[in-house]
Amino acid sequence: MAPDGEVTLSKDFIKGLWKENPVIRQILGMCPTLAVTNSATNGLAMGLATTFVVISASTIVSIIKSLVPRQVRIATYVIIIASFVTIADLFLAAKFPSISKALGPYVPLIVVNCIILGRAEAFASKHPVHRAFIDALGMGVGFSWALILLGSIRELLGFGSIFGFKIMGAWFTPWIIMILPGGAFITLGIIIGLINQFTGSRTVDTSCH
Amino acid sequence: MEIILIFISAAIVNNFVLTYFLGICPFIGVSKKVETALNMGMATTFVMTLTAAITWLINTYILIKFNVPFLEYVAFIITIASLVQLVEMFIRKVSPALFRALGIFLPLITTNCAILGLALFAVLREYNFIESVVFGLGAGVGFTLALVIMAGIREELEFMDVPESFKGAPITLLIAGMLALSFMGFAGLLSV
Amino acid sequence: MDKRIIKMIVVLTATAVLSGGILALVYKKAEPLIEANRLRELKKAIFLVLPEAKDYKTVEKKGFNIYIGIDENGSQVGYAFVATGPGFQGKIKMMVGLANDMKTLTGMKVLEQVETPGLGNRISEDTFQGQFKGLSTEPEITYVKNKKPEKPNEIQAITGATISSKSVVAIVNKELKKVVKALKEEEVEKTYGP
Amino acid sequence: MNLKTFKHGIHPTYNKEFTSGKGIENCPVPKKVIIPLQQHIGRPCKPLVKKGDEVTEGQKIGDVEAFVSTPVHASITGKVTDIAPYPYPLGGMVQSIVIQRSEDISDKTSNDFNNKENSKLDISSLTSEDIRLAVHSAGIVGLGGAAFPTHVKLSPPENKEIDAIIINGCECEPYLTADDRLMVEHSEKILYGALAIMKAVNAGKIYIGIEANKKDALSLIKEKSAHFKEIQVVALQVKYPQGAEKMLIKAVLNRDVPLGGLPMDAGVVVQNVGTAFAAYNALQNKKPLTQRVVTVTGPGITEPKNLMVRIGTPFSDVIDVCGGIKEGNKKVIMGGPMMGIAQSRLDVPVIKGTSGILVLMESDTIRDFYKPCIRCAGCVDACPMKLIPYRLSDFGRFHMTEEFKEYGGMGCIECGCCSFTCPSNRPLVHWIRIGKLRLREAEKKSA
Amino acid sequence: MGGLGIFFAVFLSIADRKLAVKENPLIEEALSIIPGINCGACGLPSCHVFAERVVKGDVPVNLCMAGGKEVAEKLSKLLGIDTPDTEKVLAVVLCKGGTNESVQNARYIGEKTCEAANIGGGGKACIYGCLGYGDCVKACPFDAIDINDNSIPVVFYDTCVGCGKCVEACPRNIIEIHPDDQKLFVYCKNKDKGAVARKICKVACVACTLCTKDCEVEGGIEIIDNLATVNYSKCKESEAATKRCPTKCIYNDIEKNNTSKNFYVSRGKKEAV
Amino acid sequence: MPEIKEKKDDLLIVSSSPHIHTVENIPRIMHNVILSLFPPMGVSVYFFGMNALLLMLTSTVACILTEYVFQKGRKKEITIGDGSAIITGLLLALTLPPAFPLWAAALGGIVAMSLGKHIFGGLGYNIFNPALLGRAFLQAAFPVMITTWSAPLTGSIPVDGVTTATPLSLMKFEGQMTPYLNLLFGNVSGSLGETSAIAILIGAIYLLYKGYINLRQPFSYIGAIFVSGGIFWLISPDKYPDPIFHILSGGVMLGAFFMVTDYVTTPTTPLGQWIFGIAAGFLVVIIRLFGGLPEGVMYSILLMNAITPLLNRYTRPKIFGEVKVG
Repeated sequence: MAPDGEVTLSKDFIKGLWKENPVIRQILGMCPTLAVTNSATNGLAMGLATTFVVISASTIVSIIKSLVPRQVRIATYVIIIASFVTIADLFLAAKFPSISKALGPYVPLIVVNCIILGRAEAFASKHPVHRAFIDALGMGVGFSWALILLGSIRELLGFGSIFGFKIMGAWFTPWIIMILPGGAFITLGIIIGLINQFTGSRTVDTSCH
Repeated sequence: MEIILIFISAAIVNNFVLTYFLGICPFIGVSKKVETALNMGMATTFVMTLTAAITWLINTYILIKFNVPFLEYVAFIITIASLVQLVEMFIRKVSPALFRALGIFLPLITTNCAILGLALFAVLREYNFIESVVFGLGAGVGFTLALVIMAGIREELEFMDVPESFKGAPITLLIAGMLALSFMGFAGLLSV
Repeated sequence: MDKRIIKMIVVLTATAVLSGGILALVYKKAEPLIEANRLRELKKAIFLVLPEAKDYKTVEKKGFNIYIGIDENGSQVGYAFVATGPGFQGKIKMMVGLANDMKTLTGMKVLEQVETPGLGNRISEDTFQGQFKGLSTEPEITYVKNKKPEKPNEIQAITGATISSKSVVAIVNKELKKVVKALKEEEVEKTYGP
Repeated sequence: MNLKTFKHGIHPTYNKEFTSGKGIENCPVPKKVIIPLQQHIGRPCKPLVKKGDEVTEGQKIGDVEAFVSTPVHASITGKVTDIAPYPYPLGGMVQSIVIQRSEDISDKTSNDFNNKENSKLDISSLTSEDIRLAVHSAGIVGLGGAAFPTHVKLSPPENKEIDAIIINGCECEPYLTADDRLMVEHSEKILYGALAIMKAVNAGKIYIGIEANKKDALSLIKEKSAHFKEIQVVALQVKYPQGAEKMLIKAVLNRDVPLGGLPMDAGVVVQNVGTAFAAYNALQNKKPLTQRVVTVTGPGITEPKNLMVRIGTPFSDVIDVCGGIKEGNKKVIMGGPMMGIAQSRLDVPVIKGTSGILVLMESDTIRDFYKPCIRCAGCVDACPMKLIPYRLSDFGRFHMTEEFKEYGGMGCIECGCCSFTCPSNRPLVHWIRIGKLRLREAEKKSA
Repeated sequence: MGGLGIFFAVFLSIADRKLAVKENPLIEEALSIIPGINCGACGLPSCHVFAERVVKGDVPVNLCMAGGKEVAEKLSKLLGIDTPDTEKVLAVVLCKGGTNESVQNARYIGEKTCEAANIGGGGKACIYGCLGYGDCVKACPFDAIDINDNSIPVVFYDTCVGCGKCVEACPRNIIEIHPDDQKLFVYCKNKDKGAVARKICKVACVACTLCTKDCEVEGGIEIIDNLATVNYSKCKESEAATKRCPTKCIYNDIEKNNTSKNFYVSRGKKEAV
Repeated sequence: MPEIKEKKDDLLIVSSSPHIHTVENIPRIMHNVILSLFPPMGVSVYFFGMNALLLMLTSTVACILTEYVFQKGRKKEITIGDGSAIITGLLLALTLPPAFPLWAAALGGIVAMSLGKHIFGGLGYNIFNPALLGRAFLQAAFPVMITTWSAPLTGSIPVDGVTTATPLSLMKFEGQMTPYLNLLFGNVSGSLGETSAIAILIGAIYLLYKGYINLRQPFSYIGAIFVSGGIFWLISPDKYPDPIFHILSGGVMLGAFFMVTDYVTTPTTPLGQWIFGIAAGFLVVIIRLFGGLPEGVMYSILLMNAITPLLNRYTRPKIFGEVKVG
């Protein structure tokens, strides 16, 4: 059973990275994905914040799953998630005020990020703690890399830099649209479309449940 | 005058979906048919207006009074979740027909970030009660507008020859981007 | 009430109380830090618009928080205040520094703005903000386009972002008037006070 | 001259010059006729003869079993050689009676249908019941192409008051000249036939609608009808589909036939000039409908002609009379180029609804490719029913029956204006037909 | 602050008690059992609706055509009810008159779908036979049918679940759904008289009545409208009846054995039977 | 055994009616539109010189290449010959400032064709006017470049090789009017093809004469601008420009005859076309007078493009003989 368990764990982790990537495959958590990714740094920060919340929430949910009656399941989860989001928010404001300012009201909106409730509901509430943890980690990392990718592309074209480092020379005229809402939608649309094109798969039409 | 400006600003100029990226999930998920989009939009508008009112009350009379601002998120999300369920129950009781039309969308609204976003924005902008409600209404109308326009376009997509890999979410995102580009025409409309 | 419902209430209450408690703890730890961050930002901005100031004190007048800059000798070097108003796309918030004579600006720094990136948001750039240093406030500040300013009360607008530039000027003018009025009244009170 | 017309419609190239100047000739009597037992809208007939029977011209060989049905008659004298399903110009196979010509009859047997002598018909002595009966037993159907039993049109329900008759002399389909020639050569007979029809439904007024490009017919009919005060000749704009019932009524009387309704719902009965002519023959000469004028024309025909053809004559015989078909890929169409039906074989018989046999070369009929719709709205501006053809066609194509119904797809009269006008060459009518079929199936299923 | 927590807790529990979450976890499980391709063969709008209704007991567990017997068993196990007998059903294409066998009367120009061609005149002399434009292929949600080189559809019996989408799509009604145990088929739908049918297609039923005589069961095959018709209530298979057919249009259990998808693909679209 | 006819050429052709077809086809329409664009193109070269020509060439070539790449990649028929890509390229160039960098114009062409057209499936499927979408993209991406106008080579404004303001921004930011005659002939600064009202009218009259466009949309569009602009002018003649200035300045003329009349992206029903024109015209005036930008033609048309599907849906004409039941 032991080797099997390991296989399952790594699978739990890997699937969030690619096969069930929340952004690219499941089109979940779109608000932060689009709103904060005008730079790679912001994408990273949002990714980390979300990863923190999803891991904490999933773990706690998995621990207390047998205690919670079904009827108040969602409500309890929501409280737990909101609490962790508050913690993350306070932490950012205390330690990284500039990032906190850049992410603005999108940090609290992690509460309604479907990924978190979705993982708590669909996975953590049904599986043991270690698996829930790994699953959440996978999802968080998957979410983060998608955000960083999006943020990098937008930052590169919009400012000529990535993570604040100038990449493009002086000849480069920044495409301001990439930092605007329109650019966010278009870039993500193209990324998902191209990934589908090359992997020959299609995005599942989902919406938050 | 201020009130009208808040309304137009929330509905058109600073459209929640197209400039703040709020409510993207339902925007992508429930915009396949104009009729459903309209119903969803109306349900959301209703909940938004109600939320704006109630969260204002909670913020002013509980959070600020007891000096517990850190409970803001917890309080708001629970308020919204309960509100949606109450509305659902209420509609089911009062008008079964309306429930059939709107009911299926109600659970979706809970996790609509536009609603929580609305509550947070209203606090952030220090709106008073009336302003909050108008802001909620405007945001709801703006959400409905974007949703219905998108649904109209997506109905047309049925007949189109979109590349296979761009069908579904990618093309919807691209259209949203184009809509956002078009809505940029309204930029600066209210500040001159 | 059957057992299930009791259990429900107990679980929910416990969760809420627990989360409330934890949050309160975290908040207690974080709050001073956040407040310190805020003050540091504020101080940085004040010192930026009042370059000679080494310290400041806050006075409240007619609903305004006015920061009075003090140099190392303890003498007053000028006033700083926060001016807020509508820009092209949303609120613009800036710190404005005013010399003791209340007729010259000692500096301006944009604190918050959501202007178009790459265009309107260039109001935060030093080339634009720097123009306000030493700007005469009488007569009203105005802006010119596509040419160098000639008069002491003129600034050059950013190409392609006339409205943002215009908004900044308008906000400064409007708020300045209010602040100066408030300060003058204060002086009157000081001199002929009861 | 202020010509009347309807809204929308198209202006195709008419190409009537192939046959417009050519008088109606008698088609030689064929060696064999195939007479389908259903040549009309409604129930098929029941054969009255059996294999081996001798029949004479004009003898009733198939009788009705229902009200909406008309009898069929032998068009030549001879022997019944087969009663079996035979190919039918409207598609598929239909139970038909095959008659082999008697040996004692020559090709050139006189054809009194084409008798130019004008004898007057005494209408005053006839009752409306007489007229209806005569029309019915003569097997007359609408000769414009739809082949709706005429006696049914002449028997409106009690609650429907008919105040006007419109005689349709538009012949708006390109190429066809059968009605035109009939009007020129038999104007008086048509007028008497029209008067009889008017009497049958107790209407007070006859309007004869003729498109302005048929100048001879127009002036002749005007002149001949001058002394009938109840007859008014209306010159109409040259436009397709001017001859469609609803459009004709709109143009002549400015009345709208309700959607899904019949002309009688607007108080009108519309009859083709050919029908009026047939009615005259039935009343005056007691002749059943065994012959009709057929325009044999088109770029693929060696010698285009207007012919008086016996019902049941195979297309190949008729075409041979006109010198045969030219070499090359071609399309043989029964009827006009807009609404006619392409034939897959030439052994199909001429039936009562055959107004023309049109042979187009492949180059005249470009239809093999289509491009995306560019929403030029040309079809919207062409549709005489004011539908949205480009959208309806998509609904039809993608089987969206509910939307098809909502957009009024059943109102389509399949006139072909939209397909004709489409710059992307899209087969709009074809797709709308699919939609109609699907909708009918769906409704049948749910009923 | 703790009080606030209690307030919310009580408020929520009251609210929650009044509107207890109604989503039955069974539905989710049922949903994971059924194939979930939303084919609609069950007549319900989506697999989710089916899951809901089946859990409620509104619809029988064997309604899911795509899932077949296996799913029905799993579902009934889940719901704790007996499995009703589900027969495996399959689609059968009842025409073999492809381009090699049947006479072409005319050249059809226009939209290349069976549905359009059927209205537009087709071109094939046989007005009952397969048009060969593959509407059934497009309709099949399982990729279990394809048009072979002879312009006749081939069903892959290892993939077909008998959902009946192809039957709906075929404008000439030559595809039928039959239970697995029915083996004897007349692969023709032509109702023309023998002499006519013979002229237009090599493999048309000419109503010669030989099969009716050879069939072991009296009345197992009848000639109806010039067409041999198997009476399945009496006869499900008969090798003898197929032996003397002059046009070879009646077969007993030949297709199902050799038409698997792999077989077909390996033969490179050549005629599979 | 029946004989199987092998020679298909002998067979008669069957197809669904109608059997004849108009001579019009897509390339013919498109080529005529290109022809009608010659007057504004000529005027722009006259006033703005070689760079105007290069701009048109660049964006057109970019459009054609993009179309080719997409159609090749999707294994579809290559339809460059039908001229629609050329029209998009030309229209895009005609809305750009004369001194616009060529590489950016090429980028605009690529965006116009890929995002504006081929992502939806190509000709006939796009929701937004591709040229305008490309332009909106450029406007959002390079707001400074696209609002940097050079003066015409000949004309009333003295040539000093530096940038000047367009009549609209002169009006909006400086309160200066430009003489009508200059607006008519085009010796003012502005986008390549927008400056000369007369040249555009010549092209438009050709299209009207040929029957490829109808007057509903241009008329309602210009009419709505005239009326709503006039109302504001009457309210405050000092603050707002007069309606004739509105019509002659900026992209109104080009938009009215070449973009509001675009087949694909505007309504197909007569009522829808009227509403489209009126609403777009109204939006132009609102954006010009109250918005942050001096010009609103592009955004007005794009916004109305977005609701065109809804307009088509809700403005179906009454079917002949249809009785509307309440």
